[in-house]
Amino acid sequence: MRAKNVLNRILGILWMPVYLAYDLLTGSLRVGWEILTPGSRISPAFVEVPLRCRSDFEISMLANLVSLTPGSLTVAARQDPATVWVYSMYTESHGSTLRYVHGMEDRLLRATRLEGAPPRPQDLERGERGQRR
Amino acid sequence: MSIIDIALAAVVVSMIIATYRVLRGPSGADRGSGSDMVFYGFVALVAILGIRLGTALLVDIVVVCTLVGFLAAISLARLTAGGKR
Amino acid sequence: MTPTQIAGDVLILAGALAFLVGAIGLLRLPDLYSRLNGVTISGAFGPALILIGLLVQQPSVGNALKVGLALVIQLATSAVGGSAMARAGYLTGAPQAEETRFDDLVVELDEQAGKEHPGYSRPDT
Amino acid sequence: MTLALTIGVLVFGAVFLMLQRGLVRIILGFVMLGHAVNLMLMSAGGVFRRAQPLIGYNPADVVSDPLPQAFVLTAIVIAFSITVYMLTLAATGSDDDTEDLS
Amino acid sequence: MSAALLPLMVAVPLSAAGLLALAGLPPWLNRVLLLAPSAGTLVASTVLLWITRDGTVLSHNVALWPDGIAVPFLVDAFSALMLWTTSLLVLVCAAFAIAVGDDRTSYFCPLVLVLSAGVAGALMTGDLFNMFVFIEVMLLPAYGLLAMLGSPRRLRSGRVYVTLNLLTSTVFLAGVALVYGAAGTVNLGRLAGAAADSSMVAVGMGVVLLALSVKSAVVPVHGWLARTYPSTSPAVTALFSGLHTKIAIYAIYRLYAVVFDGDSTYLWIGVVVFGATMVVGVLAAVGEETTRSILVFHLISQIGYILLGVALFTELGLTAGIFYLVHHMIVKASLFLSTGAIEKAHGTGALDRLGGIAAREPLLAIAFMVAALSLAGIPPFSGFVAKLALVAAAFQAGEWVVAVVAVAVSLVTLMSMLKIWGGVFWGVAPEEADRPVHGPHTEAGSTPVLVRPEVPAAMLAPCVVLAATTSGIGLGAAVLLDLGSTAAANLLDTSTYVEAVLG
Amino acid sequence: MVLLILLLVLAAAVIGTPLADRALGRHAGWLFAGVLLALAGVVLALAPSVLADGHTPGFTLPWMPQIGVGLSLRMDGVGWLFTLLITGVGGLIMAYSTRYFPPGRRLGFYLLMTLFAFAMTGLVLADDVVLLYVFWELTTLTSFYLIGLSGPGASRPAIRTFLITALGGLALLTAVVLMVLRVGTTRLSEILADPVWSQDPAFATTIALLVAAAAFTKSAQFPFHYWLPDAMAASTPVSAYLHAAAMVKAGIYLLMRFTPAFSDLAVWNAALITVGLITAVVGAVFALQQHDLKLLAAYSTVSQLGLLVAVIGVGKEAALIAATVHTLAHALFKSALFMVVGVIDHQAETRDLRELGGLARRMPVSAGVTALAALSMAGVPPLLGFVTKENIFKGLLEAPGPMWVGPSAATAAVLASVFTFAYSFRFAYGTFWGTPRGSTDVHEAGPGFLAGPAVAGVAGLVLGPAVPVLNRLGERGAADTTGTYYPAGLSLWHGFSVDLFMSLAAIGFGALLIRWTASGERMAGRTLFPVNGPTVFEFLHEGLVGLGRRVGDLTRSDSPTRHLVMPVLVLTAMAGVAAGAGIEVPDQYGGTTHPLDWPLVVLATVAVVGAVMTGSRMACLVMVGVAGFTTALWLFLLGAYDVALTQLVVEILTVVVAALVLRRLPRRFHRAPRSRTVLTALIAAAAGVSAALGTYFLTGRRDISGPGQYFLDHSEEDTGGTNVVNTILVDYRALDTLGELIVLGVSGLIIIAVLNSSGLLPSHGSRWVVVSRRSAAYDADDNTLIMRAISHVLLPLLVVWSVYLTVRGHTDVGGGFVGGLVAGAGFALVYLAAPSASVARIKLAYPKIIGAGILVAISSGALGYVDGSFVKPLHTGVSLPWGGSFHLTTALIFEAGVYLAVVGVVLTALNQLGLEESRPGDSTLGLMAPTPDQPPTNAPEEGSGDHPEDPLGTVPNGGTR
Ligand code: NA
Ligand code: NA
Repeated sequence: MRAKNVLNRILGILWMPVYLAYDLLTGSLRVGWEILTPGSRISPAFVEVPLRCRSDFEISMLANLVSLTPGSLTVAARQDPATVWVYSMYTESHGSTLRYVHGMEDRLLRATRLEGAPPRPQDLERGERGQRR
Repeated sequence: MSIIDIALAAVVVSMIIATYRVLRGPSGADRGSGSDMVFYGFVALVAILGIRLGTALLVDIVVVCTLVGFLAAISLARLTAGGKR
Repeated sequence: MTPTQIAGDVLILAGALAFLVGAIGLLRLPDLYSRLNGVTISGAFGPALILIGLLVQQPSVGNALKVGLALVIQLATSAVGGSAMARAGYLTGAPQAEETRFDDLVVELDEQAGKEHPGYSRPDT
Repeated sequence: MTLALTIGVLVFGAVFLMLQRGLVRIILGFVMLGHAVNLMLMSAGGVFRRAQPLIGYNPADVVSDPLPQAFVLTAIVIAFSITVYMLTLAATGSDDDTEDLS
Repeated sequence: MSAALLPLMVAVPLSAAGLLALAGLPPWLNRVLLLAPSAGTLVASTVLLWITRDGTVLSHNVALWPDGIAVPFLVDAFSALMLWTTSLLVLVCAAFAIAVGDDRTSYFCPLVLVLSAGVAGALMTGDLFNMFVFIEVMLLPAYGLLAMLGSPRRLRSGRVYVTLNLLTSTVFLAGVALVYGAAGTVNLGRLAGAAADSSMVAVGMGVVLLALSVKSAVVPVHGWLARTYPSTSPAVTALFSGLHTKIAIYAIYRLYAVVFDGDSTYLWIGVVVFGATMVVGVLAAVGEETTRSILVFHLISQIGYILLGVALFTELGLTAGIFYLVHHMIVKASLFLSTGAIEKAHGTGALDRLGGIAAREPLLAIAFMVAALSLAGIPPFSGFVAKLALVAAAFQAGEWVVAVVAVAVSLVTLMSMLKIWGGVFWGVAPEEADRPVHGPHTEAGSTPVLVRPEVPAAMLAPCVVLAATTSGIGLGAAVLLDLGSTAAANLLDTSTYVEAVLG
Repeated sequence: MVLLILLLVLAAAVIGTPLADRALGRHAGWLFAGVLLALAGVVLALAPSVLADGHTPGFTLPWMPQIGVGLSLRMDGVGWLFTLLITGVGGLIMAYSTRYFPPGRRLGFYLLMTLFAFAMTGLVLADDVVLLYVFWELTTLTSFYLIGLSGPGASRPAIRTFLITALGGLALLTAVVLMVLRVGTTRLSEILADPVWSQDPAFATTIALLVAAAAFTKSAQFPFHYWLPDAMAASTPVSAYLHAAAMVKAGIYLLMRFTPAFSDLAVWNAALITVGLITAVVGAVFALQQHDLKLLAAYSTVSQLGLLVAVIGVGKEAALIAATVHTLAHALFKSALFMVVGVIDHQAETRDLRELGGLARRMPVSAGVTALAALSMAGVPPLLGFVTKENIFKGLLEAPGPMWVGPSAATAAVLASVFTFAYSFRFAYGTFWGTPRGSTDVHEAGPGFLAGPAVAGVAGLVLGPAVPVLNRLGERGAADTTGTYYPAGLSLWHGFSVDLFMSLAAIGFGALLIRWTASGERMAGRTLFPVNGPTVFEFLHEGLVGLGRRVGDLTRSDSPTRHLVMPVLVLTAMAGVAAGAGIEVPDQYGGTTHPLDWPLVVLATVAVVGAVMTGSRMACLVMVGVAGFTTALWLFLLGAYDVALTQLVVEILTVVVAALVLRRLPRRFHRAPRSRTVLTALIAAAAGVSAALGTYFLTGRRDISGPGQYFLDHSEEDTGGTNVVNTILVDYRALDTLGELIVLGVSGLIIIAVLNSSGLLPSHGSRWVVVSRRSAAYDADDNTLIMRAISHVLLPLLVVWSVYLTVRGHTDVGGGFVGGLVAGAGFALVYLAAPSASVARIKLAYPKIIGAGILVAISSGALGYVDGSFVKPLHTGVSLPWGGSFHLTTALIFEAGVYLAVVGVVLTALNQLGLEESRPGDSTLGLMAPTPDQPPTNAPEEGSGDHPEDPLGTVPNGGTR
C-alpha cells in the first residue's frame, strides 16, 4: 500500500510536466486560433470552483496551473473553504468548467499527496447560468 | 537574415503591440497586462540574443530576469488597484 | 547546420511566433480577462519554446539546470502575475466582454447589491 | 551610429519629461537621462569591440573596454539612489505637482 | 605626514557616520563623533598647509596601483587651503547646529559627516570620475539636510535642489564620458593640457565646466540656489554656502588650469558670464526682504567675483580669486549663522518684523557687521583685500569693464548689507517682536508669556569665531596671500601637480 | 617713529575705551581730551622740524608684501596741519562731550570717536595709497555709526551718508588700483613724484576725476552735498568733530595731497573750481534759508568747503596757501559754532531760530563765543577768517585758463561770502540779540561745557592779528602741494588791493542782504529746488530695490522645470556653437553599427514616444521601464554583462518603488497647454539632436584606451580576478565603489530622515481608484495566498542566488551590488506578497544594516594599510582540504559591505514608502531612530531643562538660557 502510494505519487510528479505541456499546447492553439481567425467564438464566465486542496501550496499550485493554461485564468482564491474563481474563455456550462478544473486538481493532488486525489464532490454543480441548484 | 533574426523581429513587433496596449488602456489592468507582455518580451529577447551571440552567459541572466520581472508585474497590479493588497 | 541546430532554430522561431500571437491577442481579444489569456501564451508557451530551443542548441548539464530553473520560474511567475493583474482589474471594474455569461465572484457575497459593482456585467438571460 | 541615435532619442524623451508638470514625470525623465548618459559612457569606451571582458572567454582583440563599464555600474547605482530619494519627495508634500501656486 | 594617510580624511568621517547609523549612541557621543573628525581634518590640513606652502604637492596612488591606473589623491597649497577652510566651517556650523538643536533630527550627524567626507574627497582626488563620485557623496546628504530642516517650503525647495543637482551631475558625467571618449583617460595628470591641444577634449571638458558652473550658480543658471538655500535651517545654509558651490568653484579652477592649461581662447566667456553673475546677484539681493534671501543672492553675486579670478588667469587674478574664495566661505557662513541665530531666536528673518537688535545684542551685531562689511569689501577686513586684489587683477589684465563692474557692485552689496542692518539691527522692532511666545508644548488655555527673545551664547560663539577669522585674515592678509599665490603658481604652472599625479 | 607712536597712542585709546567708560562714564571724555590735547602738543612740538626745516618724519612696516602694500607713514606740512586739527579740535570736543551728554555710560560714543580720531590721523599720515584708502573707509564707517548712534530716526540718514561717501570711496579705490598698477608701487610719495602724470594726460585725467569724485562726496560738494545736512541727525559733538573739523576735511586733504599730480591738468582745475564755487554759493544760500541753527551750520560748512575746493582747484602757490590757512580757520570757527549750537540746544531746549532770541543777557559767554566765531566766518576783521578768506579771493583770481576765469571765480566767491555774511549775522543776532522769543528760563552753561567753543572761538580772534605765525604753515602747505616755495606774507593788513575790496564788497553787500531780507527771515523756510537730496536719494534707492525685485522675480519659482530649462538651453546652445565652429575629429574606429542594434533603436523610440505621449502615470512608468530594459539590452550587446544585470535589477526595483509612490498620486498627469507642450518638444528635440551628434562625433573614434588595455592585461595577475569589470570595481577603483556605496546608504538614511520630518502623503487608493468591496476577489488575506506561496519558494532561491552572485563576482558575472540588489528583490517580493501592510513590514533594522555595510566596507579598506594604502586588497590562497585552492581577497569583505548596504537601502525604501501613510516623526523606526533618547517628535522631554513655554523649542538639553 505504502510503496504503491509512493510510486503513485512519483508518477504523479513525473506526469505533471507532461500534462502541463499538453495543456499549454492545446490551450495555446485554441486561444491562438481564436486570435488569428476573424469573429469571436468565446463564451467567457467567472466560475466559482470549490476545491479539495488543503494547503496554501496546493491551492496556489492549482491556481497557477489554471492560469498557465491559455483559456483559463484564476481571478481570486479563498483558503477556507478552499475555493478558486476561474475565468474561463470557453464556458459550455458551469459544470464543464468545474469538471475541467477538478481534473487538473486530481492530477495535482496525485503529485502532492501520498493518498492520492480524493473523490470529487458531486453536489457543487450549478445551472447553465451559474445559479445554485 | 537567419531564422533567429526573424524570431527576434517577431518578438520586437510583439513588444510594440504590447506597448500599444500599455498606452491605450483603457483600464489600469490593461496597461498592466500590456506591460507584463513587454517584460516577457525582454526575457525572450535576452534568450534569443544569447543564441544569436553564441554565449551561454546569458542563460544566467535570463534566470535573474524572470525572477525580478515578476516583481514589476505584481507592483503594477498593486498599483492598478490603488495600493490595495 | 546540424539537425539539433535546425531543431533549435525552429523551436525558437515557433516560440517567437507564439509570442506574436499572444501579442495580437492583446489587440484583438475583447476584454481584459481574455487578453490576459493571450498574455499567457506569450508569458508561458512562447518563452518555454524559446528556452527549450536554447537548450537544444547549447546542450550541457549546467545549461539544462539553468534553463530548467528559468523555465520553472518563468511559468510560475507569469501565472501569478496574470492572476494578480486579473484580480486588480476585477477590483477596479475593468469592463467585461459582451459575451460574458455569468460572474460567480459577485454572486458570492451579495446577490442583490451586485449591480453596484462597476465590473458587474452578468447577463440576465 | 545606432548607439548615438538611441542616446539622442532617450535624451529627447528625458528632456521632454523633465520639463513637464509634476515631480513624477521629472523623475522619470531623469531616469531616462541616466540611461542616455550611461550609454554615452559606453560609447566613449568604443562600440567596435563588443565582447565581454571576462578573461579567458574571448579573443583579446574583440574584448570591450572594461573601464567605462565600471563607470557605468557606479553611475547606475548612484542614479538609483537618487531616484529612490526623489520618489520619496514626490510622495511628501501635498501632491507631486511642481508648478507655482499663483 | 605620509601621503598614504590622505584617504583617511575621507575614511574617518565616513566610519564615524557608519558607526552613528549602526549604533544608537547617546547624544553627547553623537556630538563628539560629529565634531572630532572635523577637528582632526582641521589639524591635518593645518599640517598640510605647512607642508605645501612652498609649492610642494603631496600625492598618493590610492591602493598603490600604477600611475594612470590608480585613483590619485593629491594635496597642494590650493587643496590644503580648501581643506582647512571647509573643515573649519564644518566644525563651526556643526557647533551652531548643536546649539540650535538641529543635531537632534534624524541622522543629522552622520549626514554632515558624509558631507564633509565627500568634500575632502572631491578636493583631493586627481581623477575626473572619482571627482564625480565624491561630489555625489557630498550631495546626497545635502539632499536630505535641505529637505528635513527648515521652513515648510523646504520640501518644494528640496525638489528644486535635487533635480537641479541631479541634472548637473548627469551633465558632468556626460562630460566625463566625452573626455574619456576623446582622450581615453580620466586621470587629471594624463589629461594635462589635453583640452588646449584637442578640441574634442575641450568640448567634453566644456560640458564638465558647464555642469560645475550650474552647481556654482552662475548666471543665468543661478535661480535654483536662490530658491533653495533660504528654506532650510540656517546652519545647513551656512554649511552649503561654504561647501557646495565652493567645491564646484574649486573644481573649475583646478580643471581649467590643468586640462585647459589656462587656454586663453575661452577666458572671455568667463569674464562676461561672471561679470553678469556679480550684477544680477547683487541686484536681486537688494530687492529681497528677508535676511537669508538677501544673503543668498549675495552668495551668487560673490561667486561671480570668485570665478573672475580664473577667468583672468593671471597670477594676480588666481591669487585674488583664491583669496576671495577662502574669505568668502568664512564670511558668508558667519553671516548666515548670525542672521540664523536671530531667525532662530525671533522666529523670523523678515526685515519688517525685526528691529533694534543692535542695542540689545551688541556682540551679535558686531559679529554681523564685521562680516557684512567684509563682504562689501570695506577695510580692514578680509573682503577688502580680496576685492582690492581682484580689481587690481582685472585692471592689470586689461579687463576694465569688469573691473569697474566689480567696484560698482560692491557699493550695491554694501547697500543691501545696510538694508539688513537698518531693518534688523537698527530701528525699532514692531509690536509683535515681543509677541506672546507659545512654547511648543503649551497646554491649551495656559497664558502665553511675553518674552523678548535673546540669542543664547552657544549660538553666538560660532558667529563670533568666524567674524574674528575674517578680521584676522584682513589684518594678517600676508599669510593668506602667500598661500594664495603659492596656490596660484601651482595652477599657472601645473607641471608639479601633473608630475605628482603621474609619480 | 613718532608717527607710529602717535597712531599707537590713539589705538590704545580706542582699546582702552571700555575700561575708561566703565570707570568714568561720560567723564571718560576728559581722559580722551587729555590724550588728544597731549598729542596735539606733540604735533605742535614737531612744528619747527616739519614746518620750518621741511623734515618729513616717516615710518614703514610691511603688511601685504605680495601686493606691495605696507604700513607706511609720513608727515609733511599738510599732514602736520590736519593732524593738529584732528588732535586739537578733537581734544576740545572730547572735553565738551563730558557736559553735553547726560550722566551715564557712553561706550559706543567714545569708542567710535577715538576710533575716528585714529582713522583720521592714519588717513592724513598714510604714505601708502592702499593704507590711505583703508583709513579713508574707516572714517566713513565710524561716521556711519556715530550718526546712527543717535537713535532710530538717524538710521536712514546714516545709511544715506554711508552710501554716498562709500560711492566716493570706490572711486578712490579704483584710482588707487590704477595708480599702483601703473606706477608699480603703493608708496604715495613715490606715486606723486612719478613722471607719469605729465607723460600720460589721459591716465592723469582719469585718476584726477576719480580722486576728485572721492573728495567731492566726502567734502559734501554739489550735488552730493545733501548728506551733510542730512547727517545733522547726529549728536552735536559728532557734528562738531566730523562735520566741521575733521571728516569733511578728508576730502580737502585728499585734493591737496594730489595737487602735485594734477595741478596742471585743465580738467582738474575746471572741475574743482566749478564744483567748488557752485557748492559755495548754493550752500550759502541754503544756509540762509534755514531756521534750524544746526542745519544752518551744516549748509555753511558745505559752502565753506566749496570755497576750499575751488581754491585748491586753482593749483597755484598762493591759492594753496589760502587753502591751508582757511582750513585751519574754518575748523576753528565752525567747531566753535557747532559746539555752541549744542549749548544753546541744551540750555534753551531748542535750536530753532523762530523760537530763539535775546539770549545774550542770560548767556553772555555763549553770546561772546558765538559772535567771535560768526564774525570769523563772515570774514570780518580782525579775525582769522577775514585774513584767510581774503587770501582765498586772491588765490581764485589766479585761476588758470582764459582771462575772465580768475575774476569770475573770485566774484562767485564774493557772492558766496555775501550770503555767508548774512547767515553768520542771522546765526549770532537771531539767537542772542533780536527779539526775545521762547522760554525765558534759560541759564548760561557751565565752564566745562563752554571751554571747548571758547578756546576755538578765541583762537580765531588771537590768530587774526597774529596771523604771520601761520606763514610757515602756509608756505609749507604750498611747498608740499606745488613743489615750490612761495612766501605767504600773511597779515591782517597789507594795503589796498583787489582782494581787500572784495572783502569789503562781501561785507557791504552782506549787510544790505540782511537788510533786504530782514535778517534773512524773509528767505528762511523757502526752498531753492523743487526736490531735496534725501528725496532724490530715496527715489533712486527705491528704484534700485524695485529693479532688484524684478531681477529676483525672474527666478522666483519653486517649479523645478523653470530651473531645469535654463541649463538645458545653455547646454544646447553650447552644442550648437561647437557644431557651428566645427571640430576636427578623427575617423571612426572600426564599425560602430551592428545589425542587431536596430531593434533596440526601435524599442527605445517606441518607449520614448510612448512616455512622451501618454497621460497615464502608470503607462509612463512602464514606458520608462521599457527604455531601461532597452538600455540593458544595449549593454548586453556591448559586452557589459555585469552592468546589464545591474541595470535590469535596478530598473525593476525602480518600478517597484515608483509603484509604491504612484498609488498616492492621481492616476493621470497634470495637463499642460498645447503651446507649452510644443515648446517643450522643441527644446527636447534640440537637446536630443545635440546629444546624438555629440556622441556620434566625439566618441568611438579611437581604439581601446590605455587603462582599459592595462586592466585586460593585468587584472588576473594583479588581483586574481578574471571578471575584469569587477576587479576594477573592488580592486583598482575601490574608492569609486566605496563612494557609490556611501551614496546608496545615505539615500536610505535621508529617506528616513525626510519622512520623519515631513511624513508621506496618504495612500490615495480610495481617492483615485474605486475598489469594489463586493466580491470574493476583495479579501487580501485569501487572495494573496498564491503570491505568498510563490514568494516562499522564490525568496530562498533569490537569497541563495544573490550570495552566489556576490561570491563569484570576482571571476564571473556578478558582484556585491548585483547580489545585494537580487536579495533586495527577494525582500521586495516578500513585501509585495504580504496580505497587509503591517505584516508586510520587514522587521530588520535596516538603517543598522546600512551602517554595518558602510563600516564593513571601510574596515576592509582600512585593512589595506597593512600593505601600505587605503583600499589596497590583500590576497591569500586558502588550500582546500579536497585539493586545489581558493583565492581569498579582502575585496570579498568589501563586497560583503556593499551587499549589506544595498539590502539595507532596498528594505528602507520598501518599508518607508510602503506605509499606508505617515506623520512627521512617525516613530515607525522605533529602535532604529538615530538618537533614541531624544524623541524626534515635539513631545516634551522628561527631565530636561525645557519649559513648556519655551520659545526656543529647538534648544537642546542643557541649552543655556
Ligand atoms: Na491562462
Ligand atoms: Na525692521
